[in-house]
Amino acid sequence: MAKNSAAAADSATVTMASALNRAMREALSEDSSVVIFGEDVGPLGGVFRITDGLTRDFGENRVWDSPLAESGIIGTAIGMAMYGMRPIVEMQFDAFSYPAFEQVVSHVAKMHNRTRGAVRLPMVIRIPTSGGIGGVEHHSDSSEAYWTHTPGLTVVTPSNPADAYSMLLEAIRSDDPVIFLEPKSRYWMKEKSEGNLEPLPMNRARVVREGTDVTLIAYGPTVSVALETAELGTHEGLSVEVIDLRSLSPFDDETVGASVRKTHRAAVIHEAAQFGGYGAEVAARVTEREFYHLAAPILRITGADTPFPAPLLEKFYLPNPERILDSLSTWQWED
Amino acid sequence: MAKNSAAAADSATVTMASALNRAMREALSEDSSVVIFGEDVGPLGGVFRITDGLTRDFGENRVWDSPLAESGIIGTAIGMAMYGMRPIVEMQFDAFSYPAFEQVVSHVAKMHNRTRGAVRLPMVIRIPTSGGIGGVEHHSDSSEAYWTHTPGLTVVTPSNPADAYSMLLEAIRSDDPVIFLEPKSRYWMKEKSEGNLEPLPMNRARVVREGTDVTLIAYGPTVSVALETAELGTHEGLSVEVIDLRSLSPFDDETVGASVRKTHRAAVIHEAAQFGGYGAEVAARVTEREFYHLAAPILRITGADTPFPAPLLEKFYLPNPERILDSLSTWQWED
Amino acid sequence: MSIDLATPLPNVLPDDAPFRLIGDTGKAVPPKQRKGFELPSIETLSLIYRKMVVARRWDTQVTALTRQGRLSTYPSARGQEASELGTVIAMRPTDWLFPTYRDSIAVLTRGVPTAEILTSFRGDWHCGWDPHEYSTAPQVTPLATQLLHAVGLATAAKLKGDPIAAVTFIGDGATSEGDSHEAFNFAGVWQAPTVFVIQNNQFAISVPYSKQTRARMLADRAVGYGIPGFHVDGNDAAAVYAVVSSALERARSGGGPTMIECLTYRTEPHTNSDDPSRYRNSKEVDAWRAKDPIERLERYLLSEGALTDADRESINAEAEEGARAMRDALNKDPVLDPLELFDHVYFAERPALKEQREALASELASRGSAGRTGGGE
Amino acid sequence: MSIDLATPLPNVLPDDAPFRLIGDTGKAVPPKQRKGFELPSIETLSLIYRKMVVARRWDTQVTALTRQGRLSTYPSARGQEASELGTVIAMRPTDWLFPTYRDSIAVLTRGVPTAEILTSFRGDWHCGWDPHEYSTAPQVTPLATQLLHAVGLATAAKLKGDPIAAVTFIGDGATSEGDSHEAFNFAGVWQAPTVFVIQNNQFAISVPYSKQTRARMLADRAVGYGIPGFHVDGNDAAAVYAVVSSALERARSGGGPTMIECLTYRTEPHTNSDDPSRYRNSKEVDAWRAKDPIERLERYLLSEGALTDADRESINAEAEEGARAMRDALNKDPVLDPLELFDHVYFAERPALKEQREALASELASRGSAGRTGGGE
Ligand SMILES: Cc1ncc(C[n+]2csc(CCOP(=O)(O)OP(=O)(O)O)c2C)c(N)n1
Ligand SMILES: Cc1ncc(C[n+]2csc(CCOP(=O)(O)OP(=O)(O)O)c2C)c(N)n1
Ligand SMILES: [Mg+2]
Ligand SMILES: [Mg+2]
Repeated sequence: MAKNSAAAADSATVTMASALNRAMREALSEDSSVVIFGEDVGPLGGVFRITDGLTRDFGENRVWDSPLAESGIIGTAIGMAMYGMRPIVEMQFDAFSYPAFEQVVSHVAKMHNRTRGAVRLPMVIRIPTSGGIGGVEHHSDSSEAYWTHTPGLTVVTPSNPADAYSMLLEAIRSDDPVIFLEPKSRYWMKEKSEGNLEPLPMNRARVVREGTDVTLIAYGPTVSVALETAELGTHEGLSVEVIDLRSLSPFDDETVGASVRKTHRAAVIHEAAQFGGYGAEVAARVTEREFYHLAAPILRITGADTPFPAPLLEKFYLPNPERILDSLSTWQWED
Repeated sequence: MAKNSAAAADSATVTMASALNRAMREALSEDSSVVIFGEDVGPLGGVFRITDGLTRDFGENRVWDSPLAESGIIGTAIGMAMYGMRPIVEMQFDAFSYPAFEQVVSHVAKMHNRTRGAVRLPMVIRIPTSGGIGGVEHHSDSSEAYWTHTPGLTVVTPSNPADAYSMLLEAIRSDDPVIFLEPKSRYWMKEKSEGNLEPLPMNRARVVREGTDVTLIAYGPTVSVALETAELGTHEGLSVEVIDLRSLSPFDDETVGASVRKTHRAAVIHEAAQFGGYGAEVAARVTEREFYHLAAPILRITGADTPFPAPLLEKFYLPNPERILDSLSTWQWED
Repeated sequence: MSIDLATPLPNVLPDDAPFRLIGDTGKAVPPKQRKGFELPSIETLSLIYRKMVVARRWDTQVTALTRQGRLSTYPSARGQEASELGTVIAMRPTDWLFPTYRDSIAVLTRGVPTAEILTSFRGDWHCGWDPHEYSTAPQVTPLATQLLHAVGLATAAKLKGDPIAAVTFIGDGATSEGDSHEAFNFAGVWQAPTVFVIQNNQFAISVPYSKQTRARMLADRAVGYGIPGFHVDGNDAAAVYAVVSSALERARSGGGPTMIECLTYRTEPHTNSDDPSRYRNSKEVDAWRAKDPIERLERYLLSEGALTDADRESINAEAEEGARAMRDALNKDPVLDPLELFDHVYFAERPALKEQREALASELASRGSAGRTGGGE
Repeated sequence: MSIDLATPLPNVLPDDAPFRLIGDTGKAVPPKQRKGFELPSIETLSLIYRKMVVARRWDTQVTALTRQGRLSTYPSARGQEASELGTVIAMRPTDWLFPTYRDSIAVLTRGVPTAEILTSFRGDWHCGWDPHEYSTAPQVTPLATQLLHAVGLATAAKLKGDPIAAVTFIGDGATSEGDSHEAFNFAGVWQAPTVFVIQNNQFAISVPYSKQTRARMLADRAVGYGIPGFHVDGNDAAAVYAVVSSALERARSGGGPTMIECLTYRTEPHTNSDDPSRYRNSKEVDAWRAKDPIERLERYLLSEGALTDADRESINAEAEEGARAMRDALNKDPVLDPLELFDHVYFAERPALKEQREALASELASRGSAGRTGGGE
């Protein structure tokens, strides 16, 4: 299919979906220990078609459909990784990774530590994450706060095709297990900006737009929302810097700190519920480290503290540029 | 057994274990829809003996041993609650609630919202939580951050026998599902102070010691650590206020805010890993609301960002009074 | 739970061939092959037939409107009407049903109004009806989780002494989830009045049965829980009705749970957004379409002289009326109140949620919205 | 995974009576009752006997030291030696073992040094050995999770073409967990070279089998996954060894997984902190003590003239040596480096963890500690 043959360099013309597909193709080609399995990832190519064509091109012993059981998928991937393979598994949606919670938290995250480093689990858990596509209940959760609170997990999320490609390859090659969150609302967007992205290690945040008045800290699906906000902000005379975190765990204190020391104000934006969300960590740690540089508290503009709503209500739940700008106006800008 | 017949009023002489037992006895006596089941909660009385004697006194159809399957326990409790019962279930340790994560997050938390309030799930999930007893791997986790980030759950944790008694009764009578975290290191401690505790609704925090220089925000097992710190602090001329949160979700903004507006400095103390821990929410929201009253960033003195260590190393992991005092000294006290 | 060990435990396996009362050609099987089950009465079979026709018409209508983009998603149960309705019609109103996303026609047949079923598929809210009103739980998405709810509810009823049973549907794919195992096992040891109806439609989205399990049949699992297991032709409404009825009776009278595997086929895509051409060929689909459950029962009723032209007319009228009700329900603009987002998260009030509610209210007000608004873009 | 459908699927259930090769009184059962299994050679049985005696002595020693409070916990396997060692001795060093907290004597028999086994029970670290060195995974606590790891590892070996199998132990209680179901099912459909050894010791802490499941026997579950299931007398080391050996051979040669239920009994408390008087009477315990697996094999070897005084002497010497090694290991102060807390969380370096490591280092330094310290209070 055309979308798979597009080169990453030529990223202005590719979608995140095809960039991810291409990263997996490359990994399968270069390393025979890479395997892919999960629900519907074989002939169907996954419900989002991210593994499109991989069974056909690499065979059923490299890319295959597993039985329908997420704990089973993660648990067997652990055993495979213990035997030197590099499994990539897909959880169909965040909420359907929850049956595997014990395997992820008690084993994926802890095996390396448990064995004093003797056992490595080089595996990637891909999860199409977040909302914005009008999914019915359980199809729009953002699970990052559960994973990032769990020591032993590395959690990353790309916001554009170029990063999706390079970060997935890096995650597959990593000797640590990686939770790879794919913002499903971005799968089919053709991004404008990523053609000229510098390659960057997956554990670093990226300043995607420079500004001087305020730093918007975003990741995954909210990066484009932050960029829109920045654009809108110019009309109000606001110079907005936007950071794409890329890596949620570890957190890039350096890049974010530098920005905040420049702008003195920051807001973090995510889709997940606010209470105990990832934004709390961002706000707490940046405040801890940069308190005396902050002119105002770090705001969190996030999903509401409610379950993710039904499709027709999601627009009221998700952070949007107007709401973000409104929130910034609650700060005491004058002092 | 003597410890069950002690009255709550006489709480200076009871342990948290017997206070919890007494609350369940009372609930079983007053409401025939209350049932208790879980692993080993029957004739054994639970591995911590919290349900001691209840099967004997109320019969096997009120208090019984279930098969060994946590998702099964939570899932069947949901069905029972839908039919008008008030099940109390026990997860043997935090880490063993993880197999039930999907049932808790996707159903316990969401059923009321899903059905526009038509279905209530009045159930209590008791979890002996946290470390401090030299437990082997998986026996010392603190899972509160997972639950508190999940809209729909109410999460409370007592730190002393009197609260344990009144809060458990209130949780059982509540029409919302409640995660009830019991700090296992406190089960057998005879507290000195609780005889004169005012009854307080379970959703309110309590100022357990007044002070003027700094507010220590603690809950469950760290309340006694904070009180020790306060005592130690007096030798250094530090007047420490200690707050026992009691309710983690909802968070009592009022009580904490009032204290911080008085002391202008606060630290939150918990056992769980710091990154994305509950302390992040406390720091973020209190800073959001009280930024202009704060003289310094809110500190988090917590477990390390590592898996909970083996028994002989836990003392290096857990927050202790010396470490807390040391941390407070990193603040710029002079400005 | 006091455990009763008196009842003998079954340790036999089902036959290879699925149990039938009416064969492919619409002929009843000879009495000696009925394994002690009775052929349902003509009245019952006529009712099932009528409801199957109504259900199919309704399902076809929803599917069509979904294709037009007027619903956010809809998983069709076309071809599974015998399993769905043979089960539901065997139930009493006081028995509880725990359905999945696939089982809308079962929910419809339980008496839930069309508009209330559509609520979730259109995207107004997650569940549109009051489960207590119809003794019918919300249609569940997290696979296999509902089996435990059914076992819990059934156990509660048993403890209270209420003579009801809980029935739950589950797909072949979902039987691979750990929760299904836990539910079968809890039901067995607690002797919960539960009837597990496995609709083995041979696909879990794109994954065929052969990649799902190596079990000869799913009903072979029952023996591992000490409960009776049946392997039934899921396109024979008479067999489904008979086996479910007897399981329900056993359940209500203290005889414990039953596992019933209905062998059927998903002739449609998984949902409207699926593309089955990627994973199966149309010959197989055609072969199963030829085994249509409605036609089979129709042949039987015709051969018994139990389906007159007047009957057909009245059935068609009812079916058209159902389809019309569906279109009407969909034509009404959904009444959506964004502020309702905050109203049902907890039964108790929460100040912090009230704050968030007020924030949204003033946001909506400042945008010139009246607070109430139609949904969609 | 390419699915091979050629192998015929078993659909028979095990007999009521557990399979034996040597009866209670130490007599071999007649050849025609051996169901095609061979009685292991005298050499093999002698080796098993020797290792069982050594294991029990070791287990007794650990238990004693735990009672003295020198270990933080220890779950004894006394009485289960035939299941534990009949299994492990049938394995090759290259086969992988996935043990639980209960199976220390199996780990010991795999060749893991005492000190490395004690690491976790004393509380120095979660696992004391390098799993790759002994093809033996860490002893697992979250019940049933290890079955999936075994299936995954076995599948990886199969994909790589390595002729090894993965063996995993699981208790009766843990078979109620969803993960056990998922593991059996994955193993079946992937034909993973896995041998599941269920040690049905009839209790899960305080919960007896009758409250755990209504299944006649756990081996009845195998048919539901299309895999062979065996119900074996778990106190007959010969039967365990024979059935496990043939399962291993089948697994290594592409014949897929096997489920083996070993019926045995937990004669000791669950762990040192348990109080069995609360939930079972000592008569039952005594009856099972009388069926001691070591004595049974001893009788057989004696009747065959295969256990001389010299043998006994040498076995006892080995057993005492093992107990001594254990005491010695425990008498050495554990070398604990608190800073190691931060060293293995990730393979990659993390600046934030380094910060936390440095904070602890300076805290320790300021307390006058050298950074390295003995543990305990
Ligand atoms: C726990 C969980 N995992 C994955 C999914 C996504 N999903 C929805 S339907 C489906 C297939 C289910 O197949 P089956 O159980 O056979 O039911 P059918 O759709 O055929 O009726 C999958 C994988 C889900 N809903 N829940
Ligand atoms: C998921 C999980 N739930 C609960 C526990 C606590 N627990 C440890 S051992 C045990 C009983 C296990 O019984 P069984 O599987 O029969 O093994 P046995 O101890 O008899 O060898 C329980 C409940 C656990 N370790 N893991
Ligand atoms: Mg199906
Ligand atoms: Mg056991």
